[in-house]
Amino acid sequence: MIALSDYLMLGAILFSLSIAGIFLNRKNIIIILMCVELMLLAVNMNFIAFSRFLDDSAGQVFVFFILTVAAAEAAIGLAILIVVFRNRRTINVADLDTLKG
Amino acid sequence: MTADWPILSLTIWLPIIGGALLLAIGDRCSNASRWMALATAILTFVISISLYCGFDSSTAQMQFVERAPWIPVFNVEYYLGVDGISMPLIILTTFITIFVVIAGWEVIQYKPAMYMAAFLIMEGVMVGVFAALDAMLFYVFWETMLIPMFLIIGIWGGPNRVYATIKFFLYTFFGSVFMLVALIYMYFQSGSMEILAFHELKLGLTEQIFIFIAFLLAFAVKVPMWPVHTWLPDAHVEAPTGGSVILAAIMLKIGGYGFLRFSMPIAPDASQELDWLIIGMSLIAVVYIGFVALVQQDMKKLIAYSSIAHMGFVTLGFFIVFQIAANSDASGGAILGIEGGMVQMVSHGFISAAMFLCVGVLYDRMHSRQISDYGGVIHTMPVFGGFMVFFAMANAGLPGTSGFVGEFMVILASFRANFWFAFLAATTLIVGAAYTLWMVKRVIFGKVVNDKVHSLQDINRREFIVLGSLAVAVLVLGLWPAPLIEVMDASVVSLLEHIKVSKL
Amino acid sequence: MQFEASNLIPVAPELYILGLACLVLVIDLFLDDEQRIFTYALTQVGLIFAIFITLSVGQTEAQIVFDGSYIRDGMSDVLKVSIYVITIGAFLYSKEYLVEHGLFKGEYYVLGLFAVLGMMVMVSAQSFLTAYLGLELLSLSLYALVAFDRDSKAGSEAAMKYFVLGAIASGMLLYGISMIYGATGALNFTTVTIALTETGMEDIVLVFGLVFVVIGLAFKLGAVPFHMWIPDVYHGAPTPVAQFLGAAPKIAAFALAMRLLVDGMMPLHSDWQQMLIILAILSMALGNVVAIAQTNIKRMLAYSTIAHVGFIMMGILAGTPEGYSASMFYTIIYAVTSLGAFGIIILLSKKGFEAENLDDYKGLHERSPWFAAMMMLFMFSMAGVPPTVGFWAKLFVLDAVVGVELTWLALVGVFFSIIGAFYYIRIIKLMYFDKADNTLPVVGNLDTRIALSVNGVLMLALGLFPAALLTICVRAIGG
Amino acid sequence: MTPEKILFYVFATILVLSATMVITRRDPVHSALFLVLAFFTSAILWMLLEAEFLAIVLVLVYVGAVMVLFLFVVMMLDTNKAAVRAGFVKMMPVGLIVAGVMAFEMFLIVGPQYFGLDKFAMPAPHPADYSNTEELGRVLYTVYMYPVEIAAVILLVGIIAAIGLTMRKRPDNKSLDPSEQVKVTKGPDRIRVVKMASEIKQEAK
Repeated sequence: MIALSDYLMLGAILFSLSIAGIFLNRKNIIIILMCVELMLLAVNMNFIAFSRFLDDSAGQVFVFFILTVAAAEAAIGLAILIVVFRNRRTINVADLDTLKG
Repeated sequence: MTADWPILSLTIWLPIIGGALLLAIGDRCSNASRWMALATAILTFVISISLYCGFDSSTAQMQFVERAPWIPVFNVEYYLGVDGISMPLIILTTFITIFVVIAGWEVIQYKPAMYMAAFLIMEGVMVGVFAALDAMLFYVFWETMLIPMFLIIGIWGGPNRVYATIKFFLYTFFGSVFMLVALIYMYFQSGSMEILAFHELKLGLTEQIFIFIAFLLAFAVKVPMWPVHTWLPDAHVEAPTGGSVILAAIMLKIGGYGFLRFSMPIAPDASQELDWLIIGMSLIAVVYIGFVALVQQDMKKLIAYSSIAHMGFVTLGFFIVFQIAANSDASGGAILGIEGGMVQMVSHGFISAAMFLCVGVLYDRMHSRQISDYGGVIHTMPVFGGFMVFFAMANAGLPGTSGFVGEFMVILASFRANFWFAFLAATTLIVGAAYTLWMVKRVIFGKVVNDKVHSLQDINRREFIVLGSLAVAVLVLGLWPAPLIEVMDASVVSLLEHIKVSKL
Repeated sequence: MQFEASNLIPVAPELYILGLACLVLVIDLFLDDEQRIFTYALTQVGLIFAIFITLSVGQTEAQIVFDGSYIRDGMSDVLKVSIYVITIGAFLYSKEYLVEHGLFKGEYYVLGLFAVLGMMVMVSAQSFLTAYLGLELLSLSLYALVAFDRDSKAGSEAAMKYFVLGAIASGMLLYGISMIYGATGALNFTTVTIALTETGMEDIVLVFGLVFVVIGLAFKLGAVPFHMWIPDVYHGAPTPVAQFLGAAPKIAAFALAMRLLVDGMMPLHSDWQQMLIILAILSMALGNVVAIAQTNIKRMLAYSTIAHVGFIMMGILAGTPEGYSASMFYTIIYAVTSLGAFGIIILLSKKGFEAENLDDYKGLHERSPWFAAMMMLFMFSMAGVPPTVGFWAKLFVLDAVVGVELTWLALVGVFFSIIGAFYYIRIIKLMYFDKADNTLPVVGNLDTRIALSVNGVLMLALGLFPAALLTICVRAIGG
Repeated sequence: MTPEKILFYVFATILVLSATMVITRRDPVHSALFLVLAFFTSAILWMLLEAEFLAIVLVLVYVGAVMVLFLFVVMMLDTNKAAVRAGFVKMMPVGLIVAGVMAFEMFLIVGPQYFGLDKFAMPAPHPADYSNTEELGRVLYTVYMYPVEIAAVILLVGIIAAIGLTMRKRPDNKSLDPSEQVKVTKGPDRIRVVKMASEIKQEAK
């Protein structure tokens, strides 16, 4: 039998990987955005596992909403990315240095 | 008639409203604004006189009490009242403000309306500090006082004014916020913000010591006591004449008043425990700062240091009572100490104001405060020279002037405590005479040193009125201090009774 | 669940704002650029009307509808009304700026209204789900608003940073929520609280979830060490957006903290109190110290926000009704004050010139005595000097902290506010004691000037009579 | 080893590996494709958890829409790969340590000690006529009506924001506007009738 802890540990690995990804790819916004998606996937994994083992549908409903929000979020994030690119012709984070104080 | 009128509120709010009106009118008609400021100041003084007339000096109870809820959720009240300790200081405030307004009459050409308004608002707020019986109300007035003074020094001050005013603001702000925490703490112990309730509050020794230190930070900066006095010479030197006068004559007294109203009655056991600290700091102020004053080249700085030394007498007089109580049961010496401190405060209010005004008179003509730029002023300004010499004598504690009374009472009280305290305190009579008279000698007497001095004009009628009134005040208080001592007697006795009882 | 029409009465304000936003969206389509003023007017009138709707559905007792997703109580009513008022003020200040900078577009108001809706959802959230959705609605609108000036490099860059960090914060928050859900089996605050008191679950799992929730919250509030986005966003965003962002969402963030920590996880109070103490001290320390080094006033205000957030958290962590109402008072006052401070920046900024360097404030007193005085009031209020209202805000928070025997924390708080006083009075020094570099008179539209005057005088008026607003806050929390 | 368990471990391994690839690939396109793989494997794992509806939604919405959007943007924005990789190696140890420590600490909490089978027994499988979609659908439109409405507003904000930020009228746009074309009238728009004399008189010689 697969235990709840197996799923949770899988979620924890995904979560840690996404954090590591954010650290490693600090220069590349696109990959950072993907890491955020990965982080949400980890959260969803947790929710669905809990929902199954608690036999409660609320967790799945939450996942449903996370997916919805993430879709809208991705749309806005990519739109902002395009605005940045139009203004600066780059999405390299190291070049985003207008704001220093 | 007096009972029906909210006299304290009038004394507080009349100048504040007058100041606000002046701000609103602005500098469109600067002469009218000057007259309006003067009228407000005089009217306020007249109203405050009725505090003295209606005062019942046989009781230590709070009088002219006004009470109204202010922030009910927090038990904060608009609670005013005076006793024998605060009433003389209120009248001192309203009295001095008149001369500050007159002193700035012609000298201040840059935004005079705002200048006058700042002083009037300041006056109301300072009266509020003395009259507040609710701790939060007190604190609000106490902090608000910083704002006009900050602007007065910063806008109308000398070349180094920005440094001086920010130093002044941060020092005093730093001192007072810890007092705020102490007040909040006591609010939780007593459930009320009344200062009189704090007096009755039972506190353990550790708590008392913490509270005492919090208050000490606030009041010692204000007085100012050595070693937190360094803001004062800077602020004085840079402030315009009126600012220096208010600073020396009134704001310093607020620190002394704070000791009497808060530290001693709220934390009597801690005061007893730590009296060596205050006495030590006072003696250092009296002796060491006196020597520092001796070497000053700048007249204002010299008077500033002399203020610190004189305020050392005040705190010495207050805290010597714990030593006296330890030595014997005779409360006579103790009363002498506190009353001496009080008389010293009022007298120093007159004398320091007059000294700064004298320097102001010279500065307006010569634009220099350096002692070395002067010499032989008496030849060109005989009337002024006379006044200056008189005030210098008073500052040095010449018998017959008010400066003598306070110092003498404090020294007498010190003898009951410890001979060496009295001895050290008494040396200041010599040092004080040395630095003041030496300055006078160099500035007033001797030969006319340069053309500038040669072309000096003697004081005009306006300046004469100012200096003359202060001279009368100094003389009256010096020759006949009884009325002042009488009004405070009952309150001081009751304060002593209170602090003798341990709270432990 | 049976559908009941009476359920809709408590949500009437949300429905109304949603309708208003859609109406503005559609009407704006049919307007030319010259008629854009109509969009603005409709938004403002609509928001004023929202105040009345919220007040008319308000009652004394709390109502929970939609199967525990939504709560209407005293706190939500007061906070919603203050959100409207602050938004109206922000829109009032921003109009002239937007027109001058060619940003006067309908989407600004539509997104603003959706942000307001998001805040309202947060304020009224009674389950983790609604709290999360409200937060996202607010955040998404704000990301877009920060990037609103599409041709500004700084603006788009700020939006990008804000977006990335905001998304990471949401992820953290969600992970925490998932753990709490796993431990308690519920999403709804009422049930979670019951489960937390009864559960035999190991404490460490809850604390583990709580850590992530608090980190997510700290990100959104802008508490150190999760504050990196605040200075950049304040600096890069168009000034009116920074003004809006610095004011109204603070109220929503306060509400979110209250709902999540107090309504949802009060049984874990001793755990989150520890975490908030650390965050509060760090925020006050770093915010106040780093603000001194700033030369850009927007960045300075950003760091000052961080310091103020520390103070807001001090009230919440006390865990008493006094603490909550003190924090609520503080948040509202802070929002109003920062609205005014940014209002001055907007007033002085003209086309092609942003009054964002501290030196631009030199000698303001000569150029405009009245507005210099207003700015002085804002600065003193932020520094917490009486008789301005900022003093009372600080006082009530300190009072609450001392009330739970954390006097040392109160001392730390006042210590850092002394440091804070330095950079606020530096602005006053620049305005009053320094000579102006340019002596152009300050011009502004009548509405901006009136708004600023009212805002400034309010600092003083509330400082002299703080009792009314404080009583409202106390009733909102206690009732 | 039950078949379920084998399935779980196989797909969990694929998931972790593809997630690792996402964060280590040089080319964003590769990363995006590995992310797609990660989503697919997750969907299968969710099937194991009997969350069929969400598994399908994940594939449809995420892979079908969101990831396509990502790929679109990646292709559109031609990024300098060398520049964005700078610092990757330098950050590597820090990143690995952070991730390692974090994963380790999380394992302590979410591991079998608190969430093992003895604490949470595997619930009985749902009967064959159970519909996960129906179950979710029922609560979504009753208990969660309010969140559903908010989610709708969030999507609306997404649309408005994306359009508002990226749509712009280019001055050099050469596209045609059919509505304008249809509107032309026969009269002055299309032909101009020039009045002229029917015959040009020859100059008499």
